[in-house]
Amino acid sequence: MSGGGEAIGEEALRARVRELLAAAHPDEVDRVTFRRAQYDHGLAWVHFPEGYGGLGLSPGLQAIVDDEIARHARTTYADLVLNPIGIGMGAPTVLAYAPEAYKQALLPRIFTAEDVWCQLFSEPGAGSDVAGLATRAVRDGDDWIVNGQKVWASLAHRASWAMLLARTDPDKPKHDGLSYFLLDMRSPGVEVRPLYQITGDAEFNEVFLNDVRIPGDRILGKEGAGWRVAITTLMNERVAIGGYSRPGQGMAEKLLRLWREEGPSSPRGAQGRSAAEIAVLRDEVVRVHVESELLGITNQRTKDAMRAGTPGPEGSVAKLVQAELNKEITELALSVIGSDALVYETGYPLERVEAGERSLREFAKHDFLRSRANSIEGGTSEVMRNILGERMLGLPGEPRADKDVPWKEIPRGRA
Amino acid sequence: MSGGGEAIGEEALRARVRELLAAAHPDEVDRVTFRRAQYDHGLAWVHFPEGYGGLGLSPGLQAIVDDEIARHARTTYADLVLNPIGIGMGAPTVLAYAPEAYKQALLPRIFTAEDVWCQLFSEPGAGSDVAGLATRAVRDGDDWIVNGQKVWASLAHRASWAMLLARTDPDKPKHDGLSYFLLDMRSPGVEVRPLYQITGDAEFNEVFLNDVRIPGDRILGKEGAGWRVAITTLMNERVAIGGYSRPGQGMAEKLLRLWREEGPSSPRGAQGRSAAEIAVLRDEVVRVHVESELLGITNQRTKDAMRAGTPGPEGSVAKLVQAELNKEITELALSVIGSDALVYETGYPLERVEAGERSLREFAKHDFLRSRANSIEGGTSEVMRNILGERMLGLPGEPRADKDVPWKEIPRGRA
Amino acid sequence: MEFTFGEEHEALRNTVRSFLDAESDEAAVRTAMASERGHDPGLWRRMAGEIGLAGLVVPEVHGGAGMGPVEALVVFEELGRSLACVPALSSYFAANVVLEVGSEADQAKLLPDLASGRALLTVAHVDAGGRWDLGVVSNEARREGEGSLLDGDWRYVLDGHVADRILAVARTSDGLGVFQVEADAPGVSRKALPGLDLTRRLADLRLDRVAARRLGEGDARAGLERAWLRTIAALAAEQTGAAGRCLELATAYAKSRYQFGRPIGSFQAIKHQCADLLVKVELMRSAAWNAAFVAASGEGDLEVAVRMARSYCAEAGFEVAAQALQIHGGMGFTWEHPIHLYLKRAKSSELLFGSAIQHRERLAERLAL
Amino acid sequence: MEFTFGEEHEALRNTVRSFLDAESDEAAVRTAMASERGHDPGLWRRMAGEIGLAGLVVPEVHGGAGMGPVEALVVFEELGRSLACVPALSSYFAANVVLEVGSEADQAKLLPDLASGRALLTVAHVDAGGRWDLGVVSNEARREGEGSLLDGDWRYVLDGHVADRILAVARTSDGLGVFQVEADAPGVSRKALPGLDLTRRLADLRLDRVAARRLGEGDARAGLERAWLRTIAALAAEQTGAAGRCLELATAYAKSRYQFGRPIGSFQAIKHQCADLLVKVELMRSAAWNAAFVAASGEGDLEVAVRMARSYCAEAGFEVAAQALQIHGGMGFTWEHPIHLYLKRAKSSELLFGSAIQHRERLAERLAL
Repeated sequence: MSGGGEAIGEEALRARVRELLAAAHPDEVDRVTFRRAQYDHGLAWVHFPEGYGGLGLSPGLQAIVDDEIARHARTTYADLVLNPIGIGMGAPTVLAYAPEAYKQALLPRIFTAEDVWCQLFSEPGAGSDVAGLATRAVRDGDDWIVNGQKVWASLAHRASWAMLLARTDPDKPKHDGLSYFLLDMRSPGVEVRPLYQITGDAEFNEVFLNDVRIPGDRILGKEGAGWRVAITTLMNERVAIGGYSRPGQGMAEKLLRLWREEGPSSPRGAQGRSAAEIAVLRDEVVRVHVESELLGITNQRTKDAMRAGTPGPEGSVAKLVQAELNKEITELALSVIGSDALVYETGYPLERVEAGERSLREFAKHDFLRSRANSIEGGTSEVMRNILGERMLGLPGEPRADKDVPWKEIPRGRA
Repeated sequence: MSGGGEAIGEEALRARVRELLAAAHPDEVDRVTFRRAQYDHGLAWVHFPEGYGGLGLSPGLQAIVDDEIARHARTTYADLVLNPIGIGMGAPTVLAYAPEAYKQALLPRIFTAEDVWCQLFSEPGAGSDVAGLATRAVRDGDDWIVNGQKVWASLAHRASWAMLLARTDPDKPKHDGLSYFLLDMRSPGVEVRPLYQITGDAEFNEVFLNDVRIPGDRILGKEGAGWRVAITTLMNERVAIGGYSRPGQGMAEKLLRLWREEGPSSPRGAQGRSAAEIAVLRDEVVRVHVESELLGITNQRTKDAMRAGTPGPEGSVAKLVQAELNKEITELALSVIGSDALVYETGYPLERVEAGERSLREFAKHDFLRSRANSIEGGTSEVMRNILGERMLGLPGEPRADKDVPWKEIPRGRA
Repeated sequence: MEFTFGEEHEALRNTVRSFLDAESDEAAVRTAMASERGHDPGLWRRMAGEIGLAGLVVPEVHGGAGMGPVEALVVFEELGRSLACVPALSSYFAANVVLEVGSEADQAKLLPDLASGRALLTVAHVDAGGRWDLGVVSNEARREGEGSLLDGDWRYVLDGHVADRILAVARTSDGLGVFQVEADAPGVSRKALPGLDLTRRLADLRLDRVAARRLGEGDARAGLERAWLRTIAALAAEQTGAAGRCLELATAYAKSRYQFGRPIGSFQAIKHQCADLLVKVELMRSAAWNAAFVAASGEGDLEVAVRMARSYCAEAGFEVAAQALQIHGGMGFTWEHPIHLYLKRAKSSELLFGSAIQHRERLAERLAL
Repeated sequence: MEFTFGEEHEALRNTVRSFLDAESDEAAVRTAMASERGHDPGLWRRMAGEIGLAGLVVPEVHGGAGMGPVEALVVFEELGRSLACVPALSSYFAANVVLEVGSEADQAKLLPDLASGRALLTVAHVDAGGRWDLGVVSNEARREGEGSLLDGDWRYVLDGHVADRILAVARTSDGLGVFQVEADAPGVSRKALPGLDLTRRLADLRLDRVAARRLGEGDARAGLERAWLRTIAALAAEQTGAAGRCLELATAYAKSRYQFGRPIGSFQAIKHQCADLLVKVELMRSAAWNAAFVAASGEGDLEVAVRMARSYCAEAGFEVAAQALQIHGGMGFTWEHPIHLYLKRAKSSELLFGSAIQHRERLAERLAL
């Protein structure tokens, strides 16, 4: 069915999964043992080459592996949650660019989540303009000495390794002076601080790098070619994000449940609202539900088109719509809750805590705040509209102030 | 009460109006006779100097003149309708820049509307970017020969005179190569064609200029200084527009009348609509009504602030809000009308006709189409947002591709 | 729902587009819309004969193309794109009604003429109250001997001023009935309505003791609903095609129009408007596809799929046209530029078949909200 | 309505702003909002004593500043701008209720403490149903000898967790009554609510056979309505001040934040967002001014003016804060940046005193729509 010329077919692959399960069964062995065996059987990333956790198959076949494991085991080690950045983005980057010794050392430990990974690209002064970053890496003999500050680093507080983008030549235009490093997060001079968000949670971290020493063989790609390596990482970020389940529909579904269970026709949600008020709110609820459904269908169309080999603009549309819709949905959820949305039961912890059990109302209120970032993280809505306008519709770019000039001469204001 | 040091007070001014009325009374003499007498009494534009239709008073006192005439006469010659561009914009420009002989010849005939005036600034290739215009004026002895095309010229089909902006030096940066001319519209080579709009009406004209000869003394300001003269004209346009009554509130009021008289609770407007549907529509109707009222209050605040000498950003806000609100109001009016908005009783005449009597419904439908231009004419909403952002909030301008380069080298695409 | 188009769909799209590009360009549209009928009957007969558009869903045995809702999706997207002035929507509605409500004999009698383009057939169901809702039908049919007599007003009949036959919906003692009325029968009067949209005409119909033949047997409500929903699905496809064309026009203008020494599309104000139009067109497309595929598959909830498409496409279709006009600036406000034709079609398509609010209310009921 | 501010208003604004800049900067706000009370009682007493904010509208004879709605407009705009954590809105509401409903004796008894900041007074009227509407009061007062007994739940009481006295609204045999309840009386229990907005706290109040003294005589409905409307007018002013501050923050950030070698405010995407915020703030200001001047003049329709202000400021106030956050990008999503404090205040101000939809419905009734 699939387009690639596979070395082995689906049935052979399923058979290989059963071999793995015979050797190490998740219901019987611990996570690391099982995942290491999965790696050794080439079933970690089936599209990776043999000897690196893969079998050289097409990436779509990974689903067969997961399916076959799920058929025969109660335990599924959901390691994408433990180490999403390592598994989704670190591994392909290591595979493509790291020296052989590092591939062998790092890839299995990524897959077992013995090593958690994080990404150190964004900086306080480099948000939408990632390539404008200022963290400096200076040669010192064979090593590099790094100084700078990174932000929005999820999992940095748990990470053993980071993908670090730093500037090695400020005299070159901004994309050309960057290099890409593997950073051991346990190195002296690495300081990780939680970055508290408006929710009071800390999903992210700030990472301060003070005279951090990185051995010279931990540069990926050539010196000054870091942007190209970063693109590999970022493209895998999109794939990883694209693989998530439908969060927006999740939000709209929560809104419908909220309406049905605690909305104006429930005792708790009635609040003396008039029929007219309810009608106005309900019209809005249906409107965002419809848009959410249409977004789901658009995502479906994207998948169909990718399978048919004719990808269209639908994929890039999704990020923008989702972000804006999530904000609308959660605002509406507060309106449905009504006066009681004044009360924020979960409070603002300002410490690293895992979310506990939450009621539908509590979810809605938390999501209301959390969704504010949806139109910022992973590309602001403004950047998404630029991409849609320029890459999808072919509209011309803006005059650029930062092209073909040395990075150090680009105006930076007081960031 | 007023701030200026007036030569004469309000009572003296009223007395002078009564002198005028004794000399020529509008209920007894024809328009030209009366208005000529008004001009000769210095009561045409009281802020103009004596001998030019004025008395050197503050402009606010013109209202006293109008009021005193209205107290004593049934007939009011509403010449601002006959010759709005001449009276509102032409006269101040002539006063400021024309040679003495032209002032004496033109100003009285503007005020009597014996000469209707039009403005020839906009071109097919120069809309938001008026100063980018391409109409060429080339010296020929003492005269100028003009070639080009102008658009959006109201009243050009009735006009004797035009304010014409043309390019006299394409080698200069765009603002520096313009000159400003008085054009006799009866000159050979001037061709006026109606410009039909999406309403089927022709409020505006296209004007084609083919080897039109203009005597050299009809240049206003210096050669190459036309942009400064044009700014005088345009500033008076804003004052003139600011003087109009509240059109948006008019629209919102029409919407409320439409709702009450022909809306869902009327036999004609019921259309089997459900209570919920009506509630949703009504909420929207009230919402735009509120915004319209707030716009009116904002305009009021602007006037108060101007009187108090502290003009704020409110004036520029009005144009933007009004334009966007008019579109919303009229869209909503069609929703209130419902199915019957499918029917367009007035049709699309595609000839120059004056609007006849129209029902509230017919008005709403016509306004629905007409309001589409509100966010384009007199400065697009995009330009208004630039003005608000840059001039009111002090945000920096964009990188410019058309500054300090010869006009002829500015990219123009295939306009 | 999986959206799979085959090569035959691409071929169909190409055929229709080539035909319309050649035969119904802007000049042709303007000529047709300025004519009294509002369309070019010769063009419609050619579309019927050469590419089978009139009888798109009419079975081959009755002279049609024997296609279904997915093919209709393709065709109506193209019709919307070109704004072709042809009685396509009325014919599609009528064909679906005959198929859903008519007996074999009714189908054999009515469909061949419809498919060949020899006789225009349209459906009249909106009563004097002006509500687009099959639940609101006040006109009644009276039995008279073997046949029926119809009296009353039917409003906003698509192409009602030129139709040769009208399928009038009326209440009967056993539910809704569909009645065949010959346009030239005694007692039939009709009034062409001056339209906001000149490219698709409507008429009011008055019947004064008109003898009419009933189609099929028993309550036609369910069949009518299905035909109605399918027609709305086709309209959503048409709206999508029109909106897509508005986006194309706006984008092309934004690239070629220079102000301040730059294409206006390089300004974020315009670029982001275009991006927002793209988003709307994509969601419209999703809505229209979903409605068509649900209709074609017979699986899923047709009413939900269609009302979702209707409520979104009605509003977004107009918003896209209106914003595309804005991007065109003053040019977009002139009669000579085609964008206003799309604006008027979009508004009229929004008003036909009931408001978005109305459809959302019914959706809320289906969703138990 | 003419909007004329005198020099005394400018002086008042300068006084309040200077005081708040010095005494309630962002650090002070953060300290106060992290405290259990949610405000700094010392600061409030100083604001009461030094600049007379607590007794703003309390007549001078009762120790107040003897000002009116226009002065309140100025003060609340500044309070909104600074997000000062003080019981200003609750005190203003209470003062207006005492003035409208209380007898001379009631005023003499309650207002001096309020004006001096010695005792916090607040109003409780939302019943267990959660509706912000004086037409919906289900709690009843029972006569017991000379006094009354109160039972029931009152929700979302502004500063109810720290108030020294509460004016509880309840139904009586002759209309609405306002009852003075001492916070430390037997049978009073109150629960501080964890707030979405940490800068203005609410509490739920439960009264269990609490002896209470009624203010004034007869049905208090009309007086309560006036006090309620004036309080909403003050809230609109506060929302305007907060929105204006959001615009300032966003504009300043857009000027100083560089990306791609340019201040982000030079990009139209951001510039036009700022322009749209400016428009909203200006319309909010118009709404708030109008409500205040109508309240002050006693002319015009107070209910219409206030409901207009309420419905617009509720929604626009939140939209401005939300968009200002977006302009700040990732920085705006951090706890350390103040914009989220404005976002939460804006949403909570939108939820207090009834939704915009609710107020528009009442406006529709007044406008005979």
